[in-house]
Amino acid sequence: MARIGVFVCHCGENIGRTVDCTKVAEALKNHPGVVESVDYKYMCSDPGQALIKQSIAEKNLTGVVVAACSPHMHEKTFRRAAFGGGLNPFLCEMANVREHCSWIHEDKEKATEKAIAIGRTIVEKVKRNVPLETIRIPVTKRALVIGGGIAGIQAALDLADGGAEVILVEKEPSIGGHMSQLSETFPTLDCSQCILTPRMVEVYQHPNIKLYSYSELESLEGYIGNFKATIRKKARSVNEELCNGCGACTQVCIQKKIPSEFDAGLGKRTAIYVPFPQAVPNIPVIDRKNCARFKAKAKGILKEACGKCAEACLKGAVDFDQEDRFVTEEVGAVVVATGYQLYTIGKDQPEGLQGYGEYGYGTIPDVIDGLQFERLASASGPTGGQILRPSDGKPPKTIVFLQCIGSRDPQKGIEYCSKICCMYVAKHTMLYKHKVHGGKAVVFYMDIRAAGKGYEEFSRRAIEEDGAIYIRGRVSRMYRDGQTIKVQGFDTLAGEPVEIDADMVVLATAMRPQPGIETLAQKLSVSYDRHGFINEAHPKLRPVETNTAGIFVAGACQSPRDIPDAVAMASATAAKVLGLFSKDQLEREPTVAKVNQDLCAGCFSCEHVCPYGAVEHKEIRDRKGVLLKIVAEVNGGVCQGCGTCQATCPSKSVELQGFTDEQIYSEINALAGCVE
Amino acid sequence: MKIGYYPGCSLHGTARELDESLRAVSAALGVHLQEVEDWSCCGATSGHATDHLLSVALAARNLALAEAQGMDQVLAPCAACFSRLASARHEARNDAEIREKLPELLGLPFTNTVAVRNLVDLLRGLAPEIKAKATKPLQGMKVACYYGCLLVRPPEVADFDDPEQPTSMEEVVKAAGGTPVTWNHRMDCCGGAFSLSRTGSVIRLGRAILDDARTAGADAIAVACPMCHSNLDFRQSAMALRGEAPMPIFFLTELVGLALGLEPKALGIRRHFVSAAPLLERQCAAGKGVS
Amino acid sequence: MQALKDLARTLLEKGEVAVILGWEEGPHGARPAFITSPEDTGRLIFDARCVQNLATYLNPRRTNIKALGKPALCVKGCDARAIAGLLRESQIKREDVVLIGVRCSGVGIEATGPAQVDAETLAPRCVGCDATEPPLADHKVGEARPLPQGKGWDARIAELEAMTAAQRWAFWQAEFEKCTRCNACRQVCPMCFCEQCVQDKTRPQWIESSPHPRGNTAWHFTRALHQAGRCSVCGECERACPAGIPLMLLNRKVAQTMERRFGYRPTADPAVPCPVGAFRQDDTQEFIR
Amino acid sequence: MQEKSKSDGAFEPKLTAFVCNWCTYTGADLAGTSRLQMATNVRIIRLPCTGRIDPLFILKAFERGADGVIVSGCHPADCHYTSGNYHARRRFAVFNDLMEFVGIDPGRLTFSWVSASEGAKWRDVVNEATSKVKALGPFTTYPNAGLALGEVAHASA
Repeated sequence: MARIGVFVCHCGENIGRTVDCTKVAEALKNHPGVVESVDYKYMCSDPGQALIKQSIAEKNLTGVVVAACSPHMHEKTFRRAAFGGGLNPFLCEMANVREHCSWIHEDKEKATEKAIAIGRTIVEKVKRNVPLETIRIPVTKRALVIGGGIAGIQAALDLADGGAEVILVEKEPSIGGHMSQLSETFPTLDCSQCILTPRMVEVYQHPNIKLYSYSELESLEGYIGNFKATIRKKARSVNEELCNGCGACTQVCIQKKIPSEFDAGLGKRTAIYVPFPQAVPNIPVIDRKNCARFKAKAKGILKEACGKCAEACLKGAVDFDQEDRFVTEEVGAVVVATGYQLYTIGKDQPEGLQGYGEYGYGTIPDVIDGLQFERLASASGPTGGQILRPSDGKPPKTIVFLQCIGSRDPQKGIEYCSKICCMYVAKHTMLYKHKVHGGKAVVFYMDIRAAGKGYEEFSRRAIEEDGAIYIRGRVSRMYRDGQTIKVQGFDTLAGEPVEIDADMVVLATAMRPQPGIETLAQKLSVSYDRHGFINEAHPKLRPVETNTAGIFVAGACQSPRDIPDAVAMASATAAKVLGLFSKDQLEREPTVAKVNQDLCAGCFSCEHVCPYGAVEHKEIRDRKGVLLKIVAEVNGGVCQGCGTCQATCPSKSVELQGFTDEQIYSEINALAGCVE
Repeated sequence: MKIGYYPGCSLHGTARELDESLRAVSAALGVHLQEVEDWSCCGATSGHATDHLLSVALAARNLALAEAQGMDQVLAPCAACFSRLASARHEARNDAEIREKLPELLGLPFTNTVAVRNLVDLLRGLAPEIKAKATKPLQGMKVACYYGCLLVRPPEVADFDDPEQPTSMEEVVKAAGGTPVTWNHRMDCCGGAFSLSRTGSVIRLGRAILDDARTAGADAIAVACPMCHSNLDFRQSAMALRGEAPMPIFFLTELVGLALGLEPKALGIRRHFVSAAPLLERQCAAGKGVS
Repeated sequence: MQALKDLARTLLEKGEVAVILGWEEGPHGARPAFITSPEDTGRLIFDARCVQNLATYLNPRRTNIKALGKPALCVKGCDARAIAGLLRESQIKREDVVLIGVRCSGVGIEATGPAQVDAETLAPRCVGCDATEPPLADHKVGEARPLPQGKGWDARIAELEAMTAAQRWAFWQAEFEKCTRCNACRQVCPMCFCEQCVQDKTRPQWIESSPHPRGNTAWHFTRALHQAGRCSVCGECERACPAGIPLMLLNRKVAQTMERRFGYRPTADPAVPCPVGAFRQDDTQEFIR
Repeated sequence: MQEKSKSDGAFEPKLTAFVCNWCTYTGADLAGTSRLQMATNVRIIRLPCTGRIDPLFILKAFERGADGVIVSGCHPADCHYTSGNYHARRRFAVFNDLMEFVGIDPGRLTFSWVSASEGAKWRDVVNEATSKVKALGPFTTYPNAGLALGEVAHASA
C-alpha cells in the first residue's frame, strides 16, 4: 500500500501569491494513499529538504511529491533529498505548480484548483513509481572543438592544459577566425594578430591537441561521454605530411587575381594559397574553383592545363588527385564555437532577409563593411595599414560610419543588437583619425551601447579626444556624386536633415551565425533560435551548455559576442568539459526502455523507430536449446529514453522506465478526477 | 485581358497624352480597358489632407463601383490615383472600424475584392508581349526612369516593387528596346502639387533631377505620373539656367507605344512642352527605328 | 484447377512439403483444407468462393502448423501481401513455407457465393486489384481472366465524409454498439499475431473489455491504427464479423491516409518498410499548428 | 465519475496536454518565467518525447472526460532524440484522419510544435485550444457512449 508524502512549496510569494498552498496541502491530505501533506515557505531550502527527509523516516513514505517549481529547476535537488532520507531517488517527483500554474494565472481560486489537480496527478504517478538504479557509463576523455576562431582556440588550449585530449576542427585552411582579420582591438587598441598568433602556434604545437584544418564535421553519433564524430578532411590538394610551407608554389601560380577571403575581397590571392602569412598550419591549399588546372578539367579539357605549383614544389607535396577523406574520432564531449558571419548588405539576401540596396553596397566601390575597414587599417592588409579607398586608392578626407545596419531593424529581419558595432565603430574612427590627420569621421548611430569594462571611456575618447562627430539618426540613402558619396540622413537631435559629402562609407553590419549552422545543429541535435544562434540550456544559469548533454557552446554562434565574451565562454566550456571528464564513470538517469520478453512477439517495429539503434535481437531457447522465438532487447547504455518504441509496440511489450503506461494511465485518470 | 480603367481627373486634363497613349498601347497589346462608370475624384491632394475617412471613402467609392460593375481589377494610371485607391484598400483591409462604416457611407456594397493595378506594374507584366511586338524598338535610346515619390511608396500600400531599389520601369524600358541609365535622383520629390503655390521649390527640385539625368547621359526621362510629367515638362524651360539641351519627358506608355510602332501623333507626344521631335529624328536618322 | 491438384500431389509425393493448405468443397461453400496425403489432393479447389486468407494459419500462436511439417500455402495475390507482412515483421522465414500462387480474377464476399463473380457479386476488396497475378509465389497455377467491374469502399467513405461529425459519430456508435467483442476480427487477421493483444492487457487496461460502445470504440479505433500500413486488405475481419460491422471502411480509410500522405500502397515486397515506423522530413503536417 | 468543473456557471472545459520534456514543456516553463497569463483549463502530462505519445493516451483522455486534448513537441529537426517527433508526426497524421472519420470533432484535438523558446506560442496554443473547446461545449458523447439518456444526464450532473 502506497504511503505518499506531499510537500507544497510557497516559493516565498512566487507560488503563494496566486495559489493557496495550505488549501492544496489540505486537499491532497485526503487523497487516497497520501499519509503526509504539508506546505512550507521554501521547500528547496535546507529546512525544507530536512522536512522531507524527516517525514520519510517518521511516516516511512514510499513516495514523495514536491509541488513546487519546474522539475527542470529542482528535480535533482529533491531527489537527492529523498535519497538522503533513505528513499530511492526515483520515487520522488515534482508537481510543477509555479511555471505551469502560479506564474501564469491570476484567479487564485482557479489557480488553486489547478494546483490541486496537478498535485493529484503526480501523486497518482508516484504511487506507481518503482525504485530505479542510476546507469553508469564510461567517459571518453577527449573533447571535440568545432571552430578554430578565438573561442575554439581558447577552449582547446584550456582543455589541453587541463590534461584532456582535444580534436580541433576548422573548416578554413587556417585557424584564427575573424580575430586574425582585425587590425586593433577595443577597448585597448592592442594589435589583434600580436595577441592571437602566439595562441595559434601554441595550439599547433600542443601535444594534447590534434588539429584538423580545412575539415568539417560530417556526422556525430552516440551520447554524452561516448560520441563518435566523423570528420571530413576536405581535399587540400597538398600533402600535409610532405609540405614544409616554403611557399614556392604560391609564387608561381598563374592565377593571381582571386579576391582574398582573408582581405574581405579587398586584396588578391593566388589559386594555391595560404590565407595569410601567420596561417596555422602554414600549408597551402588549392582553391579548385579558381585553379586553372581544375577549371580546365571541369570544362572537360583532357590536356593538363597547368602544373606549375607541382613543378615548383621540391617536396612533391602538391597532389592534384587528392580526395576528401573521412576520419572518425571517439570523444566524450563537444564544444561548438563556429562563430559568426557579417550580414551581407548586397541586394540578394539569403533566407528572406532584405538587403540595403539604398546604401549602394556592391555598386559603389567606396561603400565597405566593418571587416573590410579592419583590413584597410591592418598592417598586414592590402594597403599595408594605410586607409586608402578602394575606388582610386586615395586617402579619404571624410568617412561616414553607419551603425545598426541590419541590427535592431525588424523590417530587415533582425531585431537583435549585434553588440560589438558601437565599440568597433568608435575604434574605427580612432584608427582613421590616427592614420589620416585632419580626416573627418562622422558616425550615424541609434544609441551608443558601451556597456563593458572601459567601453564607455573608450567611446567617449573617440568623441572627445579624437573628435569623431556622432550624429544620432539614420541615413535614408546614399549615391555616388562624382568622386564623392552623397550621404543623406536625418539628425534626430537637431531635428533636421543632413547631407554629407563622404569619400568613403563604412557600414557596421549585423552579426549573424555562420551559414549552415542549422545543418550542424541538427547533426548535433541541439536546438537553435529563429536566427540560427545555438540555444543555451538556461539563459542565466547554464549559459554554455546546450540542451543536449555533453554538447557545449562558446562564442558568437550562441549570440553576438565580442572577444572578451567569447574567450570567457570558451574557458567556461573548458571548465564544464573538464568537470565532466573528472569522473571515470558518468551517472545517467535510468529512464530507459525495457522489453517484456514473454510478451514480445518479435515484430521489431521498435527497432525501426529507435533513433539510437539501441534495440538488439535476442534468441529465446528452451532448456534443450530449441529456438522458441527471437525477441527485442534494449541496450540500456545506448537507449536515451525517448520512448518511441513503446508508443510503436502494438502489444505494449516494451516499457520506458519512469514513464510507464501505468504511470501515464493513472495521470490521465487523475486529471479526469477518477482515481483507481 | 480585360481590366477596369480609372482615368482620374489628370488624364482628362493636363495628362491627356497619358490617356491617349495608354489606350493606344492597350489596344496594341490586346488589353481591353473598361472605364469605371460614374467614377469620381480619388481624393488626392486636398482630399486626404482634410479628412482621413473622407479620403478613404472617396477612393473606396470608385472601387465599390468597379465591384458592382463586375471588375476584379482596376488600372489607375495616375500615380496619385493609384496611391489613393491602394491606400483605401489597405485601410479597409486593416481598419475594422472604417471597414464597418464604408458600405452605408457609400450607399454601395463594398467587399474590397477589386485589385488596384499601377501602370508600371501592368506594363511590367506585359513586358514579354511588348518585346515580341516591338516593331520599332527604341534601340539605344538612353532613358532615365523616374519613379518619383508615390509610385512604390509606402511599400505596404504600393506593394509591387522594392521601395528602395525598384526595377520595374527599367524592365519595361528594356522590353521596349531602350537602355535604362543608372542615376541617383529617380526617387526624389519633384515638388508635386506645389507647382503653383511654391513654384520656386518645384524648379529647384526639378533642376536637380534633370541635371542628374543629364550627367547620367540620358536622352530622355520616363515618368509614370501626370504630376511629375507636368513639373518636369511644363516647368523645364524655367529650370534651364545656361541653356542646357532640353530633356524630353515621356510617359512610359508613350515609349512603349513608339516601340510598338504606333504613330507619335496617336500617342499624344505632340502635346509635350519640351518637344520630343529632335530626339525622335535623331533616333530615326541613326536608323534606330522610331519614325 | 487440375494444375493445382497435380502440383499439390507432386509436392507431397516428392516430400517437398508435408501439408498443403488450400480450399475444398464444404457443407457451406468453400472452406480451408489441410491436405497431408497425395490421394487427397483431388479435394483441392479454387474459385470465387475461396475467400479465406490462409496466411493466418502461419501464425504459430494460432495453429501449430509446424507440427505437421513444412507447409505449402495456396495464396491469392492479396493473401501474398499478408505473407509479405509476416516476412517484413519477421514472423516467418521465407524458406519455411512454399507458396502456391493462384491466379485470381476476383472473389465474392462469402464462401457460399457463386463460383463465378460479376459486377454485382465481386467483393469490394477486389475492385481495382493489382495482384491478380500472385506475387511472391514459388509456383503459379490457374489462368487470369479479366477482373469484373465492381463497387469498392471509397464511394461509401465519401458518403460518410460528406456527413457532419455528429452524424458520422452516430453512424459509428450504432455500428460499434453491435460489437460483442467476440474477437473474430482479430483471430482471423493474419497480421494480428501479438503474444498478448493490447485489448487483453489489464495493467493498465487501455481498452475497456466489456462489450460496451465506449470500449468498443477504443478497440476498433486502435485496431485500425495498428493495421495502418500493415493491413493486406483481405477483408477477412469484416467477413468474419458476426455483427456485420463494416470494419473495412476503417481499414480502407487508413489505407487512404497511407496513400495520400505517405504515398504507400499495400505491397507484397517485404523489403518496403511499414510507413508507420518510417518517416520523411517533409511529411505533411497541415494538421499541426 | 467525471465531474465537469463549473465555476460561476460558465462551462470551463478540461484539456489534457501531452507534451515533450525538451521543447514544449520547457517552452511552457518559459511562458511561466515570462509570466504570460493564460487559460487555467489545460493540465500538462510530461513525457520525454512526442515519440512516446501513444494514440491510446488521447483516446483514454477523451474517454475519461477530457473536453479537449493538446499534443505538442519539438519542431521538425529539433527533436532532442533526433527523430522521435517525425515518427510521432506520422502516427498523429493517421490518428487525426481516422478521428475525423469516426466523428470526433477535430476542434477537440490540437497538435502543435512549440519549441523551448516559444513561451508565447505555448500561451497562444493553450488559449486557442481552450476557446475552441469552449465553443464546442462539453464532450460527453464519447465518455457517455452507449449510456441511456437518463444516465447521460446523471453522469454530466
